Amino acid sequence: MADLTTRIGTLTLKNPIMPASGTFSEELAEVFDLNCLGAHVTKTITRGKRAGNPVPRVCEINGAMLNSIGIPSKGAQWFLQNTVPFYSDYDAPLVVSISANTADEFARFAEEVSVPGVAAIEVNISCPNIEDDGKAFAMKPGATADVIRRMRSATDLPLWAKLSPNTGEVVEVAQAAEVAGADALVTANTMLAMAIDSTTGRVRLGNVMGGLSGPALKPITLRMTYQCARAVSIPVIGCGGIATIDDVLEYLIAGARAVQVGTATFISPTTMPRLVRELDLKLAERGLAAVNALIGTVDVADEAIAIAEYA
Amino acid sequence: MADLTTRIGTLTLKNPIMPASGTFSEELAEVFDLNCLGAHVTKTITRGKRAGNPVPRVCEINGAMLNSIGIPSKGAQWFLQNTVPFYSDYDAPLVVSISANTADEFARFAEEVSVPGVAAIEVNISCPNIEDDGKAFAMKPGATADVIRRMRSATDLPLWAKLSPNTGEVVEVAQAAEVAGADALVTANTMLAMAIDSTTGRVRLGNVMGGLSGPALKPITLRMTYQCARAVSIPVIGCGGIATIDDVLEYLIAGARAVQVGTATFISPTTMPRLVRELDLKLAERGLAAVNALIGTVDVADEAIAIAEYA
Amino acid sequence: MPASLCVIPDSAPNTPPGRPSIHELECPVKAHEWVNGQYRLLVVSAPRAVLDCEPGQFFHLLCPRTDRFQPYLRRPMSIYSYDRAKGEISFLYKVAGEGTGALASLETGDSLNIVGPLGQGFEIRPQWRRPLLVARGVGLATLAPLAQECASLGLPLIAICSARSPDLLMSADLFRSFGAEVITVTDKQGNSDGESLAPMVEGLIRNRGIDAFFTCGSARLLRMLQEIGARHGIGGQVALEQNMACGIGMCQACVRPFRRDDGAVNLRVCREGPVFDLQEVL
Amino acid sequence: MPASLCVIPDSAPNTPPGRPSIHELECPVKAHEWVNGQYRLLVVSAPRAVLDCEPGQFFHLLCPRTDRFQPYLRRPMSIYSYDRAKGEISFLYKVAGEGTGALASLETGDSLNIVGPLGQGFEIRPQWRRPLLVARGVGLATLAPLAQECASLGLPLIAICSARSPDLLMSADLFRSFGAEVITVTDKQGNSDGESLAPMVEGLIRNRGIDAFFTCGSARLLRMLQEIGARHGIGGQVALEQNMACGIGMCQACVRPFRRDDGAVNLRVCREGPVFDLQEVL
Ligand SMILES: Cc1cc2nc3c(=O)[nH]c(=O)nc-3n(C[C@H](O)[C@H](O)[C@H](O)COP(=O)(O)OP(=O)(O)OC[C@H]3O[C@@H](n4cnc5c(N)ncnc54)[C@H](O)[C@@H]3O)c2cc1C
Ligand SMILES: Cc1cc2nc3c(=O)[nH]c(=O)nc-3n(C[C@H](O)[C@H](O)[C@H](O)COP(=O)(O)OP(=O)(O)OC[C@H]3O[C@@H](n4cnc5c(N)ncnc54)[C@H](O)[C@@H]3O)c2cc1C
Ligand SMILES: Cc1cc2nc3c(=O)[nH]c(=O)nc-3n(C[C@H](O)[C@H](O)[C@H](O)COP(=O)(O)O)c2cc1C
Ligand SMILES: Cc1cc2nc3c(=O)[nH]c(=O)nc-3n(C[C@H](O)[C@H](O)[C@H](O)COP(=O)(O)O)c2cc1C
Ligand code: FES
Ligand code: FES
Repeated sequence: MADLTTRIGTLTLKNPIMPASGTFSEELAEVFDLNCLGAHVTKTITRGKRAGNPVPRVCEINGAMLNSIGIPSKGAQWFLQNTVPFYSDYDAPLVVSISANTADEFARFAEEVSVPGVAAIEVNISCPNIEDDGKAFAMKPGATADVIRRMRSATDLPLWAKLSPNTGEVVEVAQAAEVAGADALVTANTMLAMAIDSTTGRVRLGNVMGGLSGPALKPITLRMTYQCARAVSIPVIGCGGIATIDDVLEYLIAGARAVQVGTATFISPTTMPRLVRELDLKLAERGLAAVNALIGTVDVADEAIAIAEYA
Repeated sequence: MADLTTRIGTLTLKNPIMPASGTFSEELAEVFDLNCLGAHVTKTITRGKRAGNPVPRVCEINGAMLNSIGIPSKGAQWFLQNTVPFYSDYDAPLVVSISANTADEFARFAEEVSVPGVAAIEVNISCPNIEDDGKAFAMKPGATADVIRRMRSATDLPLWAKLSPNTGEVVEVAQAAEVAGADALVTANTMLAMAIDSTTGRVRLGNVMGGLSGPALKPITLRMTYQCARAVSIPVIGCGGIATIDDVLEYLIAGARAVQVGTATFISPTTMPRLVRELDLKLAERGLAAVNALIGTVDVADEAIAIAEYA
Repeated sequence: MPASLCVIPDSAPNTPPGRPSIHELECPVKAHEWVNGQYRLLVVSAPRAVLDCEPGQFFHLLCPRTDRFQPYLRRPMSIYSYDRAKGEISFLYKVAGEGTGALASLETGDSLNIVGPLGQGFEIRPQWRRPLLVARGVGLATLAPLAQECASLGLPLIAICSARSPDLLMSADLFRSFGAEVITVTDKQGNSDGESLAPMVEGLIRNRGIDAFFTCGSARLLRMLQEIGARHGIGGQVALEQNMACGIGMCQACVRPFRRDDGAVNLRVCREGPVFDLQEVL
Repeated sequence: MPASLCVIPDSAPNTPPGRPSIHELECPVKAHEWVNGQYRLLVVSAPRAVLDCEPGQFFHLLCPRTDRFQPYLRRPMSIYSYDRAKGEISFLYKVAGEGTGALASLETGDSLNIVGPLGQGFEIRPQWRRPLLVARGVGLATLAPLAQECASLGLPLIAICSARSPDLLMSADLFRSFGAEVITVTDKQGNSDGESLAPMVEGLIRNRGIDAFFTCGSARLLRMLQEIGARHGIGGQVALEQNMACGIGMCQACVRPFRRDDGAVNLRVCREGPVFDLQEVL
C-alpha cells in the first residue's frame, strides 16, 4: 500500500480523491462507504433558501454535460443542523462550498459556517450560473482578492478558492487569491456554454446558458491546473473531466496535490472509490512509494519537443 | 433550391459555408471543386517567414483535437505571388487571415494584402499559440479596438475580427471591435488547453499548451456566437466544432450569418460540400425559402423553460 | 418557477452509512427483442441485491457507445418486471434517441451497466381496494409490475391502456395475464382523448367502485384523473419523468414542483419520486 | 527547431481544379485477419479511382468508434498491397492504441471510410539496378508493394527484414513470393543491431553490387544507411512517419526538417513525403 496522503495546507487528506461541489451529497452513502474519500465537499450553499434555475437543468452534448442547476439551497440553518451532523460520522474532513452576492456577505457567511465539524471552506466565486453572462468574482483578480481578504479576517478555517475557466486572467486571479490569503485553489468550475435544439430552435437549458463539465472540459482545466501550480505556492486541487485513473495521474503530474471528481460520479457512482484503489495500484506498478512522488513531475523538456521517433 | 446566399457586410456569399483559417489550403482542390464554398479563408499568414512550433503539433483527446501548429508562414510575398493567383480561378471570395505582433504591423500588413483578388481580411487577434500563456489582442477590448482601428484606416477591405474563447470579456471585445470598425466577427478561435501523457509524464504538444478544437469546443463557441449576435449589429460568423448539418443550423439559429468549418475537414475532407448540400435539403424540408429565415431565430421563451412535458 | 420554492424537502437519506442499497453492476444481457416497431424488451441477469426492488422504481442504464450513437449520461428506465427466482430484471423501452438507440444495439451476452434500484415505488394503501390503472405509451412499461403486485395482493384490477395505435399496446396482454380487465383505447380509433375517457372513468367509478387511480405516461390523462379524483375524493399515484443526470438525488437536475402544506416545493423525481401523490403534482 | 526554417517548400498543388485525385470513400471490408499476435491484415474493396496509387503512398483511415475506443482523428496507413483487377486494397497494421484498437473491431461486410491515395510514393530511378530493402516492424508493410514493383520491373531484390521476434516478420514470405532474397534478423536472435547489420550491408554492397537503399521503420537503421550510403555514394529513399491531422497538406502538423540546398526546410510528411530522399533526412 503506497502512501496516498496529501497535504492541503494544514489539512492532511488520506488520499487525493474527493468529490466536486454539486456532484455529491449524503445520498451517495447508499452506494459506497464515504469514508474512503480524501474529503467531502458539499454542494454550494447560500445563506438563505434558494430555488435554483428553471428546468431543463441539464443536457448532454457530444460526450459532455451542460448544467444550469443554479444554486438551489436549503440555507445555512439546514446545513448546520443536518449536513454537519451527517458528515460528522465520517473521519474524512468536511469542506463546505459557499456562495454569496457580495464580499461582505461571503465573510459573514464564512463566519457562520465556521463550526466544529467543518474542516475547510470552498469559496465558490466561479459559478457561471449565478450572475449575468457568466460573470463571477473569479473573473477578475481584484474581485477575487476582495472576497478572499474579507473572508480571511472572518474565519480561521482554510479557504479554498474555486476558480473559473471563463476568465482570461487565470494566473492573475490565482495569484490574487494567494496573496489575499487563500490556502488552496480549486481549478476549476464549469465553462460557460450553450446548446440549441436544431429541430425546434429552442435552447436546451431553462437558463439559456450553463456550465460545461465532463471529459470535454479536461484539456482546459488541466491547462489551468498547470498554469496555476507554476504561478502560486499554495496547493492546487485539480478538477474537470476526471473519470479515469489516467486523468488523476495527469492532474497530479501537472501539479495538483489533490483532485475533485464531478460529472463522472453521475456516469458511474462508484468512480471515486475505484480511483482510490487504482491510484494505489498504479503507484505500486511504477514503484512509487507515495503520491507525492508524482506531483508536479510534468516533463516539458526538449525530449518532448523533439521530432517524433518512428522506430 | 432554397436561397442560400448570405450577406456579410458588403460581401454576398453564395452560401454560408466556408473553411476556418488553418484548416484549409489549395490542396483541398484535389478533393472537391472549391467553387462550391461560400468563401475561401487562408491559413493565417505573417508578413515575414515563420517556422511555426515544434512537433508534436497535434494530438487528440476525448474526441477533440489539440494543436500547437503556431503560425508557420511563407510570408507576404509568397501569398501575393502564389496564393492570390491560385484562388483567382474561383469566384468564391478570398479572405486572407493575417497576424502581426503590434497594431501598427497589423495595419501595414493589411495595406500590403489589400490587392485585387482579396475580398476581405480576417484579423487573427486570437491565436492562443502566438503569445505567452494564450494572451492575444482579443483578450482585451482595448487591444482589440486598437488593432481594428488602425487597420480600418489602412485598408478599405472588409475586416473580420476573429475572437477568442479565452477571454472573460467576450461581449466587451465584440463591441470594441464593432465600434473600431470591424465589418464582421468570427466566433471563435480555439480554446487554450493542454494534454499530458499519463504514462511518460510528458506534455503531448511540443509547445506545451495548444488550442482545443472540434466537437468539444462547440458548446463554448456557440454560446459566444449567441452572446455576440445579441450584442453587436455587424454580422457574426460562427466557428467551432461544426461537423454536421445540425451544427450549422444551431449556429444560424443562434444568430450566425455564416459558419466556418475547421477540424471537421480533417476528419472528413468532403464535409463542406456535404454541408452545403444538406443545408439546401434541410431548408426545403422545413419549407423555408432562404437561409435568412433561420438566422437568429433561437427560442429562449418561457415554453423552453417550462417543466418538461412527459407525455 | 417562483424563487420562493424550497428546493428539496427536509428529508435525510434513509439508509445508514455502510449499508449500500444502491448498486452499480455489470449485468449480462439474457434476451433483447423487438416487441413492435418502436419498443424493445431487454432482459438482464441480476443478482439478488438489486432484486429487492418495487414496482415504480427504476434503474439508471449506461447505454453503450457505438459508431453511430455516443450517449454520455445514463438513461432512466422503469422496472418492467423482475423475477427473484430467475435472477432477472427486464426493461421495456421505446427507441427514442441517442441513448435508447445505442441501447438497442446490445446483444445477448453483452454486458449492461446498471445503477439501482432507485427512487420510491408505488404504494398500494390498505384502503385502496379497487384500483384503476391508466397507462399510456411508455407508461405501459412502468405500470406493468404494479399490475402484478395488485394481482398478488388479490385486488381486482381494471387497466385502461392507451397508445397512438393498436400495435403499440404492447403490455395489454401482460396486464391480462395478471387477471386485469383491460380496456384499450388508441388515437387511431379516436377513443383515447379526454372527452372519451372521462365518461368512461366516471362510469367505472359508478359501476365498479374504483377507489384509486394509478397512472403514468400522459400529462393529459394525469390532469383528467386529478380533476375526477378531486371531485370524487379518490386518491392515487402517478409516476413522473424528468431529465436526469445522477439519478440518485445528488444533482438537483430532475426537480418538479409539487403542492405541499406550506405551498409549492421542488421535489426530485429520482429521489422523492418517480411515484408521487396524484393530487400533489402541479 | 531554428526559427529560420521555412515551413513548406514553394510548391503549389499539382492537380488542376476540377479534377479530384484524392477521394473520400466508404469501402466494404472484404477480409480482416490476424497475421500474428500484433498485426492484422485488412482488405477492402475499392473502386478503380483510388487504385491509381503507388508503393509508398498511404491512405487515411477513419477508425470506427466503439464502446471501448473513441478515436477522433484519422490514422495514416501505408498501402500494403493493391490489386486493380480484383478491385481491392489492403493494409497491414499493428494494433497499437486507440485508433488501431478500434480498427481491429471491423468485421467482414462492415464499411471503412478511407481518404486517399495520399503523398508521394517511392521512385525507382533508372540508374538503381540492385536495390536493397531494409525494413523493420511496421516498415515491412510499407515496403511490401515496393518489392512487388521491383519484381515487375525485373530488378533483382534483396530484403533485410528486421523485427523484435521471429513471429513478427510477417511479410518476409510475401517478399520471397516476389522473388526477393530475404535476410531476416531479430532482436531475439541478437543480430538486428547496427553492429551486426552494418557489416552485412557493406558485404552486400561489395559482393552483390547493391546500388540503392530503401528503408522504413527504424530511425536507427535509417542513420546507418545514411552513413553507409554517404560513404559509398549510394542513394536511396526512406518512408517516414509523423503524427498527422489532415493527411492532405492543409494543417502543417506533420512537418519534419530536411536538408535542402539553402539549409534546412520543414516538409510535410503527408504531402512532400512520406517517401523522402535518404540523405535529406535530418
Ligand atoms: C423514472 C423514469 C422511468 C422511465 N421509464 C421508461 C421506460 O420504462 N420505458 C421507456 O421507454 N422510457 C422510460 N423513460 C423515459 C426514458 O428515460 C427516455 O425515453 C430516454 O431517456 C430517452 O433517451 P434517448 O437518449 O433515447 O432520447 P433523447 O431524446 O436523445 O434524450 C436526450 C436526453 O433527454 C433525456 N430524456 C429524453 N426523454 C426523457 C424522458 N421522457 N424522461 C426523462 N429524460 C428524458 C435523456 O435521458 C437524455 O439525457 C423513463 C424516464 C424516467 C425519468
Ligand atoms: C505515412 C504513414 C504510414 C503508416 N503506415 C503504417 C502501416 O502500414 N502499418 C502500421 O501498422 N502503421 C503504420 N503507420 C503508423 C500508424 O499510423 C500508427 O501506428 C497509428 O496511427 C497508431 O494509432 P493508434 O491510435 O492505434 O495509436 P496511438 O498511440 O493511440 O495514437 C495516438 C495518436 O498518435 C498518432 N500516431 C501514433 N503512432 C504514430 C506513428 N507511428 N506515425 C504517425 N502517427 C502516429 C496516431 O495517429 C494518433 O493520432 C503509418 C504512419 C504513417 C505516418
Ligand atoms: C450538476 C452540477 C452541479 C454543480 N454545482 C456546483 C456548485 O454548486 N458549486 C461549484 O462550485 N461547482 C459546481 N459544479 C461544478 C463542479 O464542481 C466541477 O467544478 C465541474 O463539474 C467540473 O468537473 P467535472 O468535469 O468532473 O464535472 C457543478 C457541476 C455539475 C455538473
Ligand atoms: C490545425 C489548426 C490550425 C489552425 N490555424 C489557425 C490559424 O492559422 N488562424 C486562425 O485564426 N485560426 C486557426 N485555427 C482555428 C480554426 O480556424 C478554428 O477557429 C478552430 O479550429 C475552431 O473550429 P473547429 O472546431 O471547426 O476546428 C486552427 C485550427 C486548427 C485545428
Ligand atoms: S437526477 Fe440528480 S437529483 Fe435527480
Ligand atoms: S497532416 Fe496536415 S499537413 Fe500533413
